Amino acid sequence: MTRQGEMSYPRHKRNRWLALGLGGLVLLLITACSNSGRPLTTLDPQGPESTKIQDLAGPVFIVAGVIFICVEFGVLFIVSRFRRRNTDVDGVDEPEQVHGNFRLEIVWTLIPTLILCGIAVFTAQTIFALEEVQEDALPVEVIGQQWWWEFRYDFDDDGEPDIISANQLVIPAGRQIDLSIRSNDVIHSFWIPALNGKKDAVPGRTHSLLIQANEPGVYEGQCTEFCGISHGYMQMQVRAVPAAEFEAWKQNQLAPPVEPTSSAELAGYEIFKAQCARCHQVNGIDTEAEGYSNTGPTPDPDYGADQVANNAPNLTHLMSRSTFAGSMFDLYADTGDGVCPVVSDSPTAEEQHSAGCTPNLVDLESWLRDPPAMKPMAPDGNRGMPNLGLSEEQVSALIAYLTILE
Amino acid sequence: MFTTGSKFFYGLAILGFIAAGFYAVLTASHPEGIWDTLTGEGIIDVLIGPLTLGYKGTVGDQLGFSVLVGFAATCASLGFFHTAFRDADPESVAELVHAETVPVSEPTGLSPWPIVGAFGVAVLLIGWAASEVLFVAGMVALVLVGIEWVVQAWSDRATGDPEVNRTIRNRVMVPIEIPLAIVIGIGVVVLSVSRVLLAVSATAAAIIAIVVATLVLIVAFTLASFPKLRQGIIASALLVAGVIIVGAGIGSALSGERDFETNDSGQEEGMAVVDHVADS
Amino acid sequence: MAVTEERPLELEASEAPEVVEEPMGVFTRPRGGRGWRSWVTTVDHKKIGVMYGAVALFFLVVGGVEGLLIRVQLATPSSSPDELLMSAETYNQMFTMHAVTMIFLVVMPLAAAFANYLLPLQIGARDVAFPRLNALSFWLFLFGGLFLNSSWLLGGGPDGGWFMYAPNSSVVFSPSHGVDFFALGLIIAGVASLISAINLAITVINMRAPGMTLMKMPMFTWMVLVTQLLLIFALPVITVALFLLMFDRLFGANFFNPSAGGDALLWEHLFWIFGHPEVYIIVLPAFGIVSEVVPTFSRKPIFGYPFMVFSGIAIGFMGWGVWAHHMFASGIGPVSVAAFSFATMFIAVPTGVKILNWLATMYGGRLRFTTPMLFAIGLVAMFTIGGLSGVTHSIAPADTQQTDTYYIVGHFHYVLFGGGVMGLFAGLYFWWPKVFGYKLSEAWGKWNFWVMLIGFNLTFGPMHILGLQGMSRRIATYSEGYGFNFWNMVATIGSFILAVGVLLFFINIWVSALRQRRHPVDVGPDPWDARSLEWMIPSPPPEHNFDEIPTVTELDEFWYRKYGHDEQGRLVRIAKTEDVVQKGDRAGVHLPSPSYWPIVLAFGLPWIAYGLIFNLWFAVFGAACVIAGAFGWAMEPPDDPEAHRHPAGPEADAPEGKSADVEGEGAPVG
Amino acid sequence: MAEAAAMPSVTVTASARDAEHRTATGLSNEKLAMWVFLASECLLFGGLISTYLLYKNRPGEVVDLAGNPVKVSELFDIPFTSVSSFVLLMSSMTMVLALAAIRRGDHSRFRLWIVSTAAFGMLFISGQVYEFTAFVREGLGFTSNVSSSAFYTLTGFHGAHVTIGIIMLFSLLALSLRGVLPSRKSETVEIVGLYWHFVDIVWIVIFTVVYLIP
Ligand code: HEA
Ligand code: HEA
Ligand code: HEC
Ligand code: CUA
Ligand SMILES: [Cu+2]
Repeated sequence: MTRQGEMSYPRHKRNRWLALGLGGLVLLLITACSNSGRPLTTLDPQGPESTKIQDLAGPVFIVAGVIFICVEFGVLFIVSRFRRRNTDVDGVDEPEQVHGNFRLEIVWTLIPTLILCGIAVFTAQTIFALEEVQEDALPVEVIGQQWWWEFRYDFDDDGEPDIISANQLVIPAGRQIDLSIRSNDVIHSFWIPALNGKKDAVPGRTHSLLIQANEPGVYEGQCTEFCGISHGYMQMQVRAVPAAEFEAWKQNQLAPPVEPTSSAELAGYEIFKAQCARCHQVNGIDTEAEGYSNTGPTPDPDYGADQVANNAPNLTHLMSRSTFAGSMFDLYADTGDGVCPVVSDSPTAEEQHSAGCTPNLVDLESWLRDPPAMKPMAPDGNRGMPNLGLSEEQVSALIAYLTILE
Repeated sequence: MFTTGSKFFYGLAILGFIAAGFYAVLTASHPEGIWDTLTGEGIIDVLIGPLTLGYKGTVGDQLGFSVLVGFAATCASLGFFHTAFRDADPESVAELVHAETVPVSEPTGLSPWPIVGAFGVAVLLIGWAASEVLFVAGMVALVLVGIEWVVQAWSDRATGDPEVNRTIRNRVMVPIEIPLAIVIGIGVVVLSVSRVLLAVSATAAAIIAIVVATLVLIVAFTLASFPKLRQGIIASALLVAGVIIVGAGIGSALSGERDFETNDSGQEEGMAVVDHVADS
Repeated sequence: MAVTEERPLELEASEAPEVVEEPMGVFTRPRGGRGWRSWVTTVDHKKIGVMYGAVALFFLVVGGVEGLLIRVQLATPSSSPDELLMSAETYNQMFTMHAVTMIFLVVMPLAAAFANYLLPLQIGARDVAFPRLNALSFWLFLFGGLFLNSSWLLGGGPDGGWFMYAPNSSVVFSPSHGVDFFALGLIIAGVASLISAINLAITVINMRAPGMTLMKMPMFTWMVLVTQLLLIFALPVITVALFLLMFDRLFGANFFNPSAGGDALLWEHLFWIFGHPEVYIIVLPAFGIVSEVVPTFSRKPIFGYPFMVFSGIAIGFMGWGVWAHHMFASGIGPVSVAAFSFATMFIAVPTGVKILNWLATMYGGRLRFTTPMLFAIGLVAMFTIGGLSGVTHSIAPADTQQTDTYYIVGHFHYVLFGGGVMGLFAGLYFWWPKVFGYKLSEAWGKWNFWVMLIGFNLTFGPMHILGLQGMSRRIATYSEGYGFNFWNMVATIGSFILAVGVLLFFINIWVSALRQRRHPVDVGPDPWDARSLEWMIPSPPPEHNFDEIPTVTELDEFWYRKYGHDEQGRLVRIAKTEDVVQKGDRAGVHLPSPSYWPIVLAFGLPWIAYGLIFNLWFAVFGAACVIAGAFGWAMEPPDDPEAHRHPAGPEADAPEGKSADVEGEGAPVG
Repeated sequence: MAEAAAMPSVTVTASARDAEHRTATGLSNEKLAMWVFLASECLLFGGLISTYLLYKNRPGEVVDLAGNPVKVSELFDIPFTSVSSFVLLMSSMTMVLALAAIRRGDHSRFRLWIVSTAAFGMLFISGQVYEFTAFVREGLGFTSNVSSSAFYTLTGFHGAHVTIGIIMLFSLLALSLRGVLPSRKSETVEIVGLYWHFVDIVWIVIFTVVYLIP
């Protein structure tokens, strides 16, 4: 319609602007699409499994892209070539009436079929390749709960977990990990994009997923099956460390918890046993024996017996992790002089100390004051941590105790 | 001035309001006992409730109160309509059609409702003493009778023409009666037979089912092949069969079920379930 | 009881005495008339179609505003829950209701609007097979939709996502009544769809004009037929699932409670066995519309009609074997994964045939870029994008990276909006003059299209990138550090452009209606020089549709009454449109009579549902409505015997003159 | 397709009325609709039966006196259910007789057979209520465990279908008594018959799958 208008504008000038605009756009796209600063990206595989997926998906994207370009340019071509000109006279300049072309249609039925057959072969290979478990794979149990993840290591194969940890899965780099994924309440999905695709944690079932990190580092993840109010806040991390460091970590975890010594710590310990131990476990505390009401789970709860997640993260070595509450908050604070490493570098506790880092008291304290304000939860429905109405003294005593649990 | 029809309805309306008032007062919570409330301070509160239709003050069971008030209001408005339009008043009809003579209004025919109503009362009383089920059945019967009677009474006086009156009644009631009759019929038969089956041993239940089925078949085939049987015979045979089924049902229900290897878990929910099924 | 009557059981065959079929009910039969009453009691497929359309457009705004709220929430990251526009709870209800509204209350009924209005016209029938059932479907749908949305006011909407995975949908994890509303509302809407599907399928199968064989049916009719068959087989499955869910929630069963032996995957299977066919139920009518629009404005017959038909059937058929592609990550085992992965890929083949055949139809044509044509081309271009991303999901290993991310959200909005909604908009512009007698403004229409196209791509295009960068769906917010900020902002801006696009459509209606009122223009029966039978009758069509049912000898019958070919296969006009079309002035055609009962019956169901949720007394009231409705319905003859005693015109029908297409919805069956 | 140009004349006055009476398949709309509806019902029962099959061996927390978990399939009284299955099958026969009678115009026999069919139906439902009650008395309620829930849901849905069928039969009876069911409308009976036979056949499947296959 606006042909006139277009002509009145000098063509070359228009082209220059167009080129500039397009160039800018492309630049923008490239920066806005790059992987750096995007810890969850699927396009930057860091382990053999995710690389297998990428090697399959990449070519498929290219095939799809080619078909896309063909079809869209086909549309553009046809639309510009066969438009009815204003000079066309109705009833005279009418198109030839073609009803179809059997051969042509067979061709464009067959070509996609063949393309897809090719893709199918590689797809099948990859599906089964992703199931291959290596001899030395380290088994870890993963249990999804509303709205955090629990990890259990059983080193001596006695069926009893030796280490129970939460939210941050520590693995040796370069070794395959054989995850058995379960759920304690609703369906969740375990996903570390850099290491492998997702696998749902379905209550009543156990699913396996293999992950392996080529290099030490921290790989972020997100629960991806909708699981209720805090689904969006249900994150997790995999921290891959060199084998030796893993061994050290393991020894630390196997060790009993640090004993409270100072009076503040002891006070916190008492409050902990009275208020927190009915849900949280610190190894060695036997609430029942000590006469505290244990309405929460027993130390190794029988998962699945009760739908309601009244389980809570094991806090025995809380401070050996670097985040808490579904990896939402940092456990260590940046002291302001900028030396303290940020979370994504996720150092160990010792590193934190040597870097002069202190516990992130701001977030920890407000967590104890009112957890549902920090993370949407439904404690009335027994899902999530309730506001226990702690007094300020209690909070600081508890903090004193919690922060020694390294 | 007041036509017969409207008087009837006004009467019902007043009764309804009174009943509602009583109901409201009686079902209200009386921590010190009802007598103390009525003689003491609380009386005002308790009386204001029903008088203001629950706007202020106390009303006990809201639902029942509203139902009763609704009933009364309906009757009152029906009465009002009758007065206003002076339906069925022979004189006014005559006036309307400019007839010379006032038509003699025919006496209404025999109504089954008093008898059925009496039966309902009897069942209710027996039920009160003996079993909850019968009590409820009696209540239901009485409610049904009430409705039918009211509609009958109204339609008998709706216009001067009995033929039209009957059509009117059918218009209103048949859409309710037929489905209800079918459903109740199915329910009664199903309940009766299943009670009988429950009362006997498992093998006997199977045998009874076979026998009943065969009987139905035999009877049907006999009827089909001897078409000249007298109508009366068939009718009475059916009646007897019906009475036997229902009677046997009630009998077995009262005599209880055979022993089951009961254990307690799940029993409570289970009962409710069966009731649902029976209703469906 | 039965045999007690005069002269029982005589052997000689005898007819029962005929008595006059007098209607029995409290209401006297409604008679046509004007005003709102004529709409409430109507059984005319055209009026019902218009009502479907109006309600669907209303819900489009509702669902759209919900979508916009989602976008506003996600425009920027947040670092703490209380910075948000909506709390996580509200957000979850929002996207659940957004999806449910869009799918069940917008796209499906809009397709039903077209199907209702056009099927009888396209096949040369007076009405659908069961006009009263048709009315019932509409009212059930309306009341079901209102019931669902009433959950907002009664304690919050459903919050489990539109596929409502168990056990998150159980009472323990979703204690509000939202999920009950979901289950019961969808059962009601499902009953509506099932009835209408049977009705429309029978209409197509049984009521075609003489000579219209299956392979001479218009493409739209064909695609609607396939859709209805899909519905007929898909709806019972979701009904079972919803009943089980309801039993779990309301009566304490444990079908989906893993700790009591239930199986969470059962729900997934049942839902997706329905859910996947459902997506083709959404898109096939749109495909049908495009297959009508493209030939009309290319002035060429559809390329490869048989291929188009069979690819539609193939899509419908294959759609049954691929449901588990929604469950690639749910742990169904590598063999199943592989099998479903392959099955899914090959759906691209028949769909590709459709896309390429549309292109081939346009190829060599004389394209007129009217608004409907623009939307149709828009569908071809946009659906392809969605389809191709669909193929990338079908590669199971790749899907484990993509599933439940915004990449999926991108995919399905491209197919749902770029396929479904674009096609339906093409249909709205195309058939508007037929339905209302005036065209929508082309100028506004073009604005509508372009703004919508740009907004659409800006909204949903970036979602592909976001998804691949790892943004999960159904998250109420995301944190700064993930690098999602830029594209989310773009998408949000895009969504508002899109909303303006949709708004332009409503403005267009307003402007065009006003213009028509001020300066009435008669568009005539055939404003687009189109091809199928509906264009042969006046716009808007008279109540009886056709003066005479045409006899069909060709696919595109109407076109070939206007045009022939010369020796070179070029188009030549052989008759003037005015000579071919019907006048619409025949009087005294006996039509199905309006009825109160459908609305009475439909009104009862939501009350039963409220009863199950809140207080059984509601259910008693509802059941009374249903029983009264059903009984009155059964007792009321489908035709009003009184109707033709009214001044009808010279040609008052003979008593036997009930038209076959409306006779006896067998009383006890209905 | 050039011959398309030879278009027929627009009006076919004489045949128009006939055209309105015929259907493209020759089957009436109602009958076809019932067939299509039944096809859809197949999937409904298919879904329910699959659910039952999935759950039938999953005992929940219900235990018998010896403390073993109870499954619904352990309570089946197969002889009794065989009898009631047989009763339901018989009703199909009487339904056929009813249809034949009304086709002949023999209204009295029609009513007789309709009543018999309904009686068999009610006998079957009684049997089902009996069975349900017996199970509940044994301690197996609707919510006791998933196998019982699945069982009650499946057979309950079937029972509801039979009950609706009985209501339809009685409606036919009512119509016949009011004299508005002449034999030229026997198709209505045929359609109800279709439904009834379908419900029977479904029961055969349920009986085999649920009761007979261990
Ligand atoms: C209108 C609705 C519609 C349509 C038509 C489609 C069409 C397709 N869909 Fe989509 N889909 C949805 C609606 C739809 N989908 C919805 C709503 C969801 C999400 C549900 C939820 O989770 O909430 C979904 C999710 C979804 C998934 C699950 C993703 C996940 O959650 O992990 C998958 C996986 O395979 C998939 C695949 C496909 C495929 C292969 C097609 C094919 O039919 C597409 C075929 C078309 C083409 C391929 C383009 C044209 C073809 C050519 C030009 C020929 C040449 C092509 C090739 C050789 C490749 N879809
Ligand atoms: C046909 C189906 C359909 C359609 C048309 C749309 C349309 C839109 N959808 Fe969505 N959507 C779904 C089906 C659909 N959607 C489904 C199935 C899901 C999955 C849900 C789940 O996970 O369970 C989903 C989920 C979904 C999400 C993901 C939520 C999440 O996972 O957290 C988002 C986010 O951006 C979104 C956005 C939008 C937007 C912006 C539009 C826009 O197109 C809306 C455009 C706006 C309008 C149409 C309104 C315009 C009108 C006005 C404002 C004018 C008002 C004034 C008057 C006229 C009076 N949708
Ligand atoms: C009713 C159960 C319950 C009680 C009591 C309870 N918590 Fe929690 N707590 C939880 C749950 C559930 C979580 C996990 C929340 C999430 O991340 O979604 C949690 C998380 C935590 C975390 C973060 C752990 C991590 O690694 O992510 C800390 C620290 C914590 N609680 C401390 C306490 C203290 C201290 C008390 C006592 C004053 C306490 N909790 C009492 C249930 C409880
Ligand atoms: Cu856990 Cu989402
Ligand atoms: Cu799908």
